[in-house]
Amino acid sequence: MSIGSFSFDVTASGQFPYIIAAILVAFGLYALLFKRNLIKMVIGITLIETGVNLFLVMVGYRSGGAAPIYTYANPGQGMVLPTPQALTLTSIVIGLATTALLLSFAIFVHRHYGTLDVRKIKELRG
Amino acid sequence: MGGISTGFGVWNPIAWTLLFIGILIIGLFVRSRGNKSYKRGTDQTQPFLSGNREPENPEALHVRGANLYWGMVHGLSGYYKRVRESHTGILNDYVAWFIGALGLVFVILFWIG
Amino acid sequence: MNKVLRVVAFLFVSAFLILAATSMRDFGVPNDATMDQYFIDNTQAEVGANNVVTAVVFDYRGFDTLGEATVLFTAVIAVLTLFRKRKEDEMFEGEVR
Amino acid sequence: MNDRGMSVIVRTVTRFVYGLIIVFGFYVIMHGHLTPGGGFQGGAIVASAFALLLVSFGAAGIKGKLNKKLLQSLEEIGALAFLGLAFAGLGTAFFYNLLAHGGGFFGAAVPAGPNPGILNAGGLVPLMNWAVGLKVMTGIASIVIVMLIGARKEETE
Amino acid sequence: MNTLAMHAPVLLVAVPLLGAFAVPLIGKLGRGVRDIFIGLIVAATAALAGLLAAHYFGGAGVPQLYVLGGANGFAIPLPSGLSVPIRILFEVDGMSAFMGLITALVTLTGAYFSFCYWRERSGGNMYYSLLLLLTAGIFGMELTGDMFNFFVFLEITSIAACGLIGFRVWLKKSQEAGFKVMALYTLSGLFVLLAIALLYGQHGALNMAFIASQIGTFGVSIVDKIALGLLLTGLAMKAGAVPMHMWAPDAYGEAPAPTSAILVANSQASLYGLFRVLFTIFGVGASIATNAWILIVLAVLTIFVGVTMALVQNDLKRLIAFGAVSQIGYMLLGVGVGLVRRASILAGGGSLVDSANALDYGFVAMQGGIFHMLNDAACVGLLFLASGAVIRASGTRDLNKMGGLAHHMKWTTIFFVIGAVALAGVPPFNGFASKLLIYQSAFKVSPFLSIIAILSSIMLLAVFVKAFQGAFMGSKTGLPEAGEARPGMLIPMAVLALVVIVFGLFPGFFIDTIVTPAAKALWLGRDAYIGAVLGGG
Repeated sequence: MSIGSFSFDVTASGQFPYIIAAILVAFGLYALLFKRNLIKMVIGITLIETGVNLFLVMVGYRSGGAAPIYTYANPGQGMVLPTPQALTLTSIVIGLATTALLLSFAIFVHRHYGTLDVRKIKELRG
Repeated sequence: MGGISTGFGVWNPIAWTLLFIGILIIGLFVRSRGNKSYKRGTDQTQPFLSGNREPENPEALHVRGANLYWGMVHGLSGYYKRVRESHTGILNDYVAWFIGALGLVFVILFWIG
Repeated sequence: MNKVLRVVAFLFVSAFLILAATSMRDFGVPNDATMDQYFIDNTQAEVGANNVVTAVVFDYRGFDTLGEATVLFTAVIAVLTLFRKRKEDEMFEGEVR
Repeated sequence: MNDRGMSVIVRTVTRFVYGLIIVFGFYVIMHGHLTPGGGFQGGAIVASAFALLLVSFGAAGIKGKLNKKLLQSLEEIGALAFLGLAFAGLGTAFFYNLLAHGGGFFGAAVPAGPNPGILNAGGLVPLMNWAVGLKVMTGIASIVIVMLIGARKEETE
Repeated sequence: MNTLAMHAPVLLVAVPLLGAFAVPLIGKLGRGVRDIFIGLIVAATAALAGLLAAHYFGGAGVPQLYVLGGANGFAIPLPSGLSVPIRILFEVDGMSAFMGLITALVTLTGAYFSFCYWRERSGGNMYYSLLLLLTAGIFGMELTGDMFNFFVFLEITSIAACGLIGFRVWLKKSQEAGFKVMALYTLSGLFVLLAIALLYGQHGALNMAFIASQIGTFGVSIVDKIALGLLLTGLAMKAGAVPMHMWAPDAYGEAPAPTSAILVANSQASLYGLFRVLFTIFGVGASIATNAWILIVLAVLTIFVGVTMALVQNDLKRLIAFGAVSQIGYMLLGVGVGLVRRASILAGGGSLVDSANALDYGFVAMQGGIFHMLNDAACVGLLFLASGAVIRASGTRDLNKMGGLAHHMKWTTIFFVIGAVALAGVPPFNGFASKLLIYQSAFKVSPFLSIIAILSSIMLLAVFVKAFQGAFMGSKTGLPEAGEARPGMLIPMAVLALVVIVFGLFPGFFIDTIVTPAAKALWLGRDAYIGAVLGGG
């Protein structure tokens, strides 16, 4: 089955999954551009991050492949590419780190300014 | 060893410095030949503030840094108004500039070549 | 930047992201899997681990993992820095609030 | 949720569960080179157990149970251990897996193809799993504790 | 090729990491022990950078590889019968070694300055740990030959930089700057990661040389182009190019003075990444000229807006920060002009080697831009250190509240003047040497560029006259309690001032020894860079 020219067949061809990731990234950009709350902007950043990680792990999919772990693999079955999974693990941990730092910065900004509204946090301008 | 030759000329700091020192020496020599007739401590060596007396508080004479170039900033006020307004401390605007530049780069890369 | 330009930029960037997604190769058929096939084939012989992903993470791309651990360490240090106890008398050198 | 933590049900269930979570996290770390998982994942699981303690007993309830200074020192030790394991192979190259197929410690040869897996294999990989696991569990735990206490101060101020 | 020089690239990253991991434990032994330890670590790092540079610039000039975890030795990045490097490679060419020198210089002076600057502060262990982590990240960005590894080090620098920016938690502005800069850094890092994912999806590898050869073989596809746009914008943003520069003054201005200089080195490292992407990975194909003109437009905007904004600042560090932003534009201008000329030579079928030997204006422009990186690091570092001393002595950052400091701190005044005059490009200091190369060769592309550059340079001098007038001139009674900076703070400044003067008096020597190999590595080193990994070439 297909919408427009994009086929739904997840096991085989088509770019539909990539488009999902791109749309996730676009949602994150929307939150960063139009939301006025610091926490919502952090959520937007995490959305972009999720989209990128999703894209990264989807790039490594090989149709009909199993997880690249020989302990559970059944003989003769192909395996998906292991590198993108490693990269995704790395970028997930990096995302955790950045989110933690951003949120603690948000705590301190709120402690100093008494608000989380971006439009009121503009001491540094000009 | 000191100099560099651009494709257009030569820049040699050592020679420049020697020349500078030479001109300095000549200038000091000319100055030393100058008129010695004025006396220290008299009005001849007092600062002349367009006829006003020198204020006791020397702080009053110090031109603060922010007061420099007010004329130039005033002359460029149109430009400065626009540029300083673009530096709103709002994070959304910063992200917007970033995204706008990204879109512009995409457009240039795909339409021009 | 005013709202209209913002919306335009957002739409442009989203459109180009969609363009990138649609002009990717098909889902599930990698262009060039030489490196990953090498990992899958030689992990048990070279590293001796059954989990290829862990072998990649800790052996073939171990330096990335060091950097990743460093990122986590950095974040921990930074957060502890922000929430540290500090002396009361260290307000000096023009640190106007 | 107040400083005393959450309701008695949650606290009782936590008492039962958090040990099991920690044991499972250690299992994931230990079998990182055989089964899905590894140092990061297992460390995150153990840290989640600490976080569970934190939310159910509150910041005051865990006073004395989780020592922040000890956690930070353990994290630095884990990071140093990881770096040291990376330095260990410097005779050949940085990050050279010098224990793999050494025959001895973690050096057993594994048969090719799908197999149940040998725990005593993988060279430096299991050791790095342990180092990273220690580092991640303590790091995330200290982040959570510090941020919770800071946010609590935020509320009281 | 002795062992230490062989291991130098990875040790440059590993030694600061070791220091950073160990500092919180060693700090428990007391401040003196910790400072000695950090001094040793930083000195060892600088020595390694010098060794690497000496080994490269003294050697044949071929890119030097380091295979991380390579079981089969260093020289063989590829397993037998395979065309893809499977492990992470460090690849050191002239540009990397040059950037390593810059980072080592700035880090050395910044760290030793901090020993006195941060004496009675809390959280010293964390401060030095973050500083060493930032250093390690910058070195990793400059030395790695692997895309994803580059991203990881980019994130390390981002987080460490933001931890340092928000270090003075009692300042509301520093927290605000920390949040903004962290958000923008994370965004740029995510764009870079997305670009890496696109490139991996297209080419199935992460090694820069392999991706470059693939693009050279199959041409630039649509996905590659989008990846190029993402990389270009993200890295230009992290380098602080207008119009993505708004974070830079906040960051440089709010960070502690010694680390502001290291943040400038961080921006230069992402600038290096930008050049690597534009010259090596996307160094062939139809779109080089377009990339080059994008660079030049960014450069002109950066130069002009940076200087004009610096003119109206009343905060000393913010003023210097805008000056530093404008200097990034000069590097972009020089290298952009070089890229334009390189594109035309490639299109005309000319020989890059001959043009480099014949001092073609494009090559001269790249020499100027790359030499200006070093000069900018030295001058801006000197200015930031001097501003830290001034702020510490005067107790304020507002130029309207300062005054008369020249009576109290003579040496700091001299160092500040040297840095300011050199950065503004007044002969015979080093800024003039590099800017002269940029002016003359940019004139060949368009006189407009040279005029903008020269005008902005003059305005920069005016900016520093304002800073000097505000801070140092005036009567003695302005700030009577201010005293001269401690010797521990004066000596790093003196080192940087010495570097400025020496580079200004003997520019030819340094251009011949270190700048020309670095420029050649970008100008014609693409094939060597690829061939060192994939063989042939």
